[in-house]
Amino acid sequence: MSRLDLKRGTVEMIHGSGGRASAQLVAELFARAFRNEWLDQGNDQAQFDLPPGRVVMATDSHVISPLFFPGGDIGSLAVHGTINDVAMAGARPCYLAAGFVLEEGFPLADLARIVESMAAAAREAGVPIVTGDTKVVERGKGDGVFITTTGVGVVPEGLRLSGDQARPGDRILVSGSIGDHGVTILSLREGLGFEADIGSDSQALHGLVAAMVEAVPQIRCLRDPTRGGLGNTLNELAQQSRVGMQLDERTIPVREAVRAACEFLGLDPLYVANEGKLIAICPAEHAEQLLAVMHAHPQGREAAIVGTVVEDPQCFVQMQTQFGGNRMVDWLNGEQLPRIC
Amino acid sequence: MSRLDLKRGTVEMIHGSGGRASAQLVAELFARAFRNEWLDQGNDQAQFDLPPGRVVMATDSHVISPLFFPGGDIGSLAVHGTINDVAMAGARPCYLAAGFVLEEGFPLADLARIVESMAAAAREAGVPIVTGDTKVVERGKGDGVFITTTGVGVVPEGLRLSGDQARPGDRILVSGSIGDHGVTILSLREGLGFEADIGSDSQALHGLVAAMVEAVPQIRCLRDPTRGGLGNTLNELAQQSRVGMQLDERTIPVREAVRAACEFLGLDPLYVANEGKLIAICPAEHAEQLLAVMHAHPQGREAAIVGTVVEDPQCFVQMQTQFGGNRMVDWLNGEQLPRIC
Amino acid sequence: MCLAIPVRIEELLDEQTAVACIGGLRKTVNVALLDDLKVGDYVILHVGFALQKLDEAEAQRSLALFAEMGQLAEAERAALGEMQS
Amino acid sequence: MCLAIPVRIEELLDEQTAVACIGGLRKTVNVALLDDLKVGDYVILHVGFALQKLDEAEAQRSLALFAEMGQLAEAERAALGEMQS
Amino acid sequence: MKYVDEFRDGATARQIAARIAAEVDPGREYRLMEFCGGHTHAIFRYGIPGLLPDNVRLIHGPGCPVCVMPIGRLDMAIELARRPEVILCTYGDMLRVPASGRVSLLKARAEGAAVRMLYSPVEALKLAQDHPDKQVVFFAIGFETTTPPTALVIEQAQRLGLANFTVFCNHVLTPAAMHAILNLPESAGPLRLDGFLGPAHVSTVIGSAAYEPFPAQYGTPVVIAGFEPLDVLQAILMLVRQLNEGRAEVENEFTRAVTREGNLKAKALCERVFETRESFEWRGLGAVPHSALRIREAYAELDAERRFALEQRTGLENKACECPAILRGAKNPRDCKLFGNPCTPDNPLGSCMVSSEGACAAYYSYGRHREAAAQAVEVRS
Amino acid sequence: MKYVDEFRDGATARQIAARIAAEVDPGREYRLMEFCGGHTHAIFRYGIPGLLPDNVRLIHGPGCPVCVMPIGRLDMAIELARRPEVILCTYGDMLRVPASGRVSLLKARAEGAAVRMLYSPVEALKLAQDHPDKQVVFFAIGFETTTPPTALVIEQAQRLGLANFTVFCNHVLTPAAMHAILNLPESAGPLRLDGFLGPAHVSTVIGSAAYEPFPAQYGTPVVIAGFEPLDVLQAILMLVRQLNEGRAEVENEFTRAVTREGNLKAKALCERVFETRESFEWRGLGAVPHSALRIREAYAELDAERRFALEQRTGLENKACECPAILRGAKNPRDCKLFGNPCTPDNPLGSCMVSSEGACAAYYSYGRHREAAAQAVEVRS
Ligand code: SF4
Ligand code: SF4
Ligand SMILES: [Mg+2]
Ligand SMILES: [Mg+2]
Ligand SMILES: [Mg+2]
Ligand SMILES: [Mg+2]
Ligand SMILES: [Mg+2]
Ligand SMILES: [Mg+2]
Ligand SMILES: [Mg+2]
Ligand SMILES: [Mg+2]
Ligand SMILES: [Mg+2]
Ligand SMILES: [Mg+2]
Repeated sequence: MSRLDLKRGTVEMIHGSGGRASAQLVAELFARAFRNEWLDQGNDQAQFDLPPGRVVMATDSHVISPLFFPGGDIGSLAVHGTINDVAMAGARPCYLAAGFVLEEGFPLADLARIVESMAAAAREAGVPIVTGDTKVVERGKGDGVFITTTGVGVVPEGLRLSGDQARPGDRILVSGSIGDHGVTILSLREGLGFEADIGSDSQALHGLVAAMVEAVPQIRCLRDPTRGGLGNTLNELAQQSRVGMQLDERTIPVREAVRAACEFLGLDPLYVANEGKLIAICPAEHAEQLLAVMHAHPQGREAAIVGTVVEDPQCFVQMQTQFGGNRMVDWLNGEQLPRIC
Repeated sequence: MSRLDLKRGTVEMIHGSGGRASAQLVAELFARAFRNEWLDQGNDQAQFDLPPGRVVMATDSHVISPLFFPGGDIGSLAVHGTINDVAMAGARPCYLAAGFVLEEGFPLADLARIVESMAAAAREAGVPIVTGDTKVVERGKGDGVFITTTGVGVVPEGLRLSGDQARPGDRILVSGSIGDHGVTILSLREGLGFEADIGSDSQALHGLVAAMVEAVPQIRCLRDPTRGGLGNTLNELAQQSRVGMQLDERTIPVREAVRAACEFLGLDPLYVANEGKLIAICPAEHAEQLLAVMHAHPQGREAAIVGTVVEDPQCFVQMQTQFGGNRMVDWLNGEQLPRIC
Repeated sequence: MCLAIPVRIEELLDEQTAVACIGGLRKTVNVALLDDLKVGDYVILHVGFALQKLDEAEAQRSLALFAEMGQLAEAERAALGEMQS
Repeated sequence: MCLAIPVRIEELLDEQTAVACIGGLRKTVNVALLDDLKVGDYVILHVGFALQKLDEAEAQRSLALFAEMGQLAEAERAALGEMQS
Repeated sequence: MKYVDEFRDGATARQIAARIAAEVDPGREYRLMEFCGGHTHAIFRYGIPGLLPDNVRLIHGPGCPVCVMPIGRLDMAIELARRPEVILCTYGDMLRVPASGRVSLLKARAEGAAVRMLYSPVEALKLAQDHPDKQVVFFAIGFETTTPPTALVIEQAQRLGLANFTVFCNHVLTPAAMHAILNLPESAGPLRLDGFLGPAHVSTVIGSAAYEPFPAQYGTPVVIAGFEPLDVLQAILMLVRQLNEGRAEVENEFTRAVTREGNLKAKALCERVFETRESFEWRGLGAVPHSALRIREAYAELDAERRFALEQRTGLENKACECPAILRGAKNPRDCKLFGNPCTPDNPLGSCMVSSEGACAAYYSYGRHREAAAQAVEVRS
Repeated sequence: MKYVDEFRDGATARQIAARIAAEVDPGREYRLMEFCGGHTHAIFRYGIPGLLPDNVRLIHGPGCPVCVMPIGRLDMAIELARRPEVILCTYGDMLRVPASGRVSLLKARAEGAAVRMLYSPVEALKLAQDHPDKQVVFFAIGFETTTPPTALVIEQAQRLGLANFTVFCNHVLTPAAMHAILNLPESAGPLRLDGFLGPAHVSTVIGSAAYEPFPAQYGTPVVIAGFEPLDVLQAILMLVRQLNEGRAEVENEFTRAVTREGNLKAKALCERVFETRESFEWRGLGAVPHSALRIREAYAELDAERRFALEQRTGLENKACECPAILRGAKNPRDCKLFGNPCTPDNPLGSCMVSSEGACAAYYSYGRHREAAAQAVEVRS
């Protein structure tokens, strides 16, 4: 049969039928881009050996509009996001699985671009995509492409990171500036359309994590402040550990463009999504050492200690403002919608 | 905040915001239904120990309409489907991850029903859902709910099942009647609307697989003939192993209602989907023993030897018809659409 | 080809519609193109419409004819066998 | 509240539109409500519209006033300190 | 399944086959055209050629409404579907057929056109009632079997006063096409046709009398055959006997469902709703006089061609496609150099590859292994 | 950010605060209403109450267009959105506000209504152009700041001859509401209000002259203040000084953007397009005469109320909700027994909880920890 028309072709229902056209899509697009011994086997599952240690599994479904943005696309995001969720256990991510839900009519050229980008992200991270699945839904029952990735990894001996481990006195660190991803996506929203000299921070953080846990195995927990941003993620951690938190606004790295965008849209950078940053909580006595390790890593150059875990039965996250007042950093309430008042 | 209204409420964008409403949805619906130590930890990943052995990972995105059908729903299907893909490596499935893409406006009551059904299926199979993710897309950009499940499992020592292991002379077995699932779904199609005394065969097959590989570790490969049905799946296996196959139509179990539905819709039962059946290929000398083991298991009572692997550089699957002729069982060409001529 | 299949009328719902049955399958069909249908009749079903009644006596006649042909063939084979032996 | 922010006019595109800049962000804004704008002007931006020019001299005056207040406070504190000591 | 399974018995088949073998005259060929795709399907699905003597040759006729639909008419349907106000609905068979520029209704749907698949035309009425703000067009295709349901639905729409429902009528007539085949000019290539297997289900409606002109005018015998494999074999035997005995008659093997007059009620209904077109283009046969139906003036408001002032289009056929010759019985699919590569059921270049009833698709799906086996023998020998 | 960051300096704030502390008369209370949600926001976000002496009390006024939108008008908008032919578009602020039956525009959208969020009203025009088969309705809300853009868009739509675009106008007038607050009947509860912090951005359009009636008629001083925290503190100091000196004047702290006459061009435009309504319902204030705008006859074809013959609705307020008293400055959010449970920003029962500028929402998001701290102290003591 003639090859897929990756220039002008579109996804058709037939590509999800499980028949020859499905096999062709897998062979000419996915398997070619992801190429590895496991996919080449052509089975409905991958088999591999894992190094010894506790196993970690994480999954995320990725839905994003637009699909392409400065700094990445849904494909690289799907790879980074799941690698990061695995890495946040202190683990080394080893293998990825990917499930695609494609909308009828989606341009194959866009799909190819996304798949190439996933392949590049996986290659760069050293985490192969070893199994996958593709479904096609009728036009109007999807949104171009949704990608669910699942990762497995292994935790080095002796680590037990978890969101419930924060203790009063611990210091709170972030690995870099916040809000870049969310503001980049907003800048592309039709009607909002602003240009900013920033892109998504989407990146795989397992290299940084490996350096951190090796140097400071005492780290209590790591988490990537994605949806809901720094503010909401800290509330999650505070709740899980039954502690409060006190932040210092002056220490939280926020790019000028992110601040400006938030000002004119009525948003709070604390709640804007990140896709390549992490929060670390560690005992106070190791905080400076951890900060130094992070600063020494390319992905942690702008890392900062931004606050302290405190005792608080109400699990409030509070923040000393730049201005000098103290404010509540509550759970995100609803979606952050651009506002006029 | 007030509890989710699981009777009259609907999924809203806010449930995907990552904020308090997202946390509530997870707490009051998913975590409550799936309840297990890993989910209770509330991390973005699950950590667990695996028994020794080669690890297997499989993923499937589930999109189906209607969401509920006799014999199951998208929830139980999503559990069974991935357990089966893991099991087809001869593996014991250990843990599941689940990613949900929900459409704005989807009734929470339906979601709860699906989640309960997943929980029941996972419980019954003994394979906990240990991590997950939920996204919400705007109305008209999804189709109620899509569920991507990923499973990990472990292969017992000494097994190496793969679709490329079939050898001329091997026998081909199926575990039971074919086409039940696909015909059940078709029977619910608006306009087609027929009643049939059948339901989907959706079920988890790892118990049957465990019995099979224990008794006959020489099994070459297993595969579940889902999308594309028996006909297409055998073509996949023939292609992978570079062999031909010769089937005997008289031995292939097809329920009367499935045959009848296929007759009047112009479909071929060989290409109709199954969700609780498997194909096994094993050396001829073990075929009868394997069949006996299958017959002794509740999920293999109707198992049958349906054909033989033959040498064929063209990898054709052929079938001796009930009528006495020989026909080609080709790859599925396009979707099977109900026809009038 | 025009895909059609013989189905048995199980229940007459009204002038236009009936419930038909085949191989354990039940389906509401349109019978407006046929007169004097009764329960138990077999009809040829196409795109949800009953097009023609199936004449059961004729069907039996055809089958009998085929069987006869079989006997004829047997007999001939037998005769041929005798000749060759 | 009416969310608005001072932005700098970078480029006048036509009667209606200009490119404005703030904190490294560039955005096309509607300037039809203001006359005699020039590049470098600061304007108050609301729902994509420039509502009013920002008077930079007045802004400096306000800031100077605040600073003065600071000095005054300092002075008072110092005086208070003297009295108490 | 009663009245199905009994007619698929392999042992009986071998016995009828033995009779055919016994009765054929080894000194002549029997070139028999199964007009209808239903027979083509049965022939391949059950492996009937393997049961026949070499001198009984089956020629696959144009009896698939999808295969003979001219590209221009399909282009018109796609154009309709692309109108924002239109929902076009039709049978699943039609959806994958490539029209001009290789666009199919499925492709048009993927690009945003509203296209729905029907199992029964009554669904089209429901669709119109459910979408009062849309124009629902039923793209009606098919032979005389499928025509009466369309007629019923048109009458019902008129009775309901549905203002947003129309039918794009493409119903075609079997006997006219059979005439066309027999009247092909010599220039169209050799046509040697000794007899017809007459359609099964078309005949339940039109009756066996409709075929009486063929023996009379051309001396060509017709045996109406059911679609089950025993029916086909038996009808072949009946044709062999007519030819051996020098007879040319209309005989009816499918007596359990076909009468001489057919379904009078259905015929009267079609007569009320439709009239014969002067001429209609058949893919592979060209313009065939009086070979298709159009909606009568009395139902004009339900006629999509009138409502949307559709202009007749002429689509470009793939030059290398041998469908015309295959439909005439002059060539075999393997004679086409596109067959199998690049023309496959996944990527049909000509219409015979589209429906699984199409001669090329049936050949591809059921016959490829026979070709392969034959080639293997050639290589070995 | 220039002209932003300089006005947020903490050290300077403490110095202005020190001046306020130095100048207040410990023998009296200073009850100051920030009319505008922008001030409320700044007050909580920057922790201004902590910088003020106890006898300077800030009262949160009704200056949030979302908070004062009567349920009935929102019901009308939702009803519009639910019409199959309508796409309703509005600012993000409005989407989560619960109307009758706790239905919000977001809920209506989840149920299938076409609702779009805008950042700027020019998007509404584009939407209308992109959907010629739909009726695009811009649900216009806001004070005098937001009104001129709406007026511009209406004029532009008329110029473009857009037949499928209308505006559902709900623009309200600040000075009218201030009058209403000062004119509240005694029965509405105690109102002690010593001065107003006048709106920042509203005043850039209407100018400071618009507030001159307040000192003149009621002896109530007004200081127009920017929305940055230093502006707020400075304006408070200016009010304290007026009160100490027994003056009642309009003063302008926000001189960098507010003039006495405001934006004449914008005012003229609004005058062309809009006229004052006889009366308009404000949530919390009741019917306020001459407090809102309607589209003039000359632009009637762009008026959604006319196009869709909308009937005025009256929505039911939650009986236990204290928003009316809070908007009057008579009560504090913590006086409401629904505050925090079940009424939260995730599940707002009254409109003050909806926008983060709403008094209850600001209190909830920024003030809860202060309450908690206060309670903890109470428990311990
Ligand atoms: S193989 Fe394809 S191109 Fe060739 S005759 Fe058949 S349909 Fe036409
Ligand atoms: S807390 Fe809620 S119910 Fe109470 S006054 Fe505020 S908005 Fe109204
Ligand atoms: Mg995750
Ligand atoms: Mg994640
Ligand atoms: Mg995470
Ligand atoms: Mg799969
Ligand atoms: Mg899979
Ligand atoms: Mg599977
Ligand atoms: Mg499988
Ligand atoms: Mg997640
Ligand atoms: Mg259309
Ligand atoms: Mg609507």
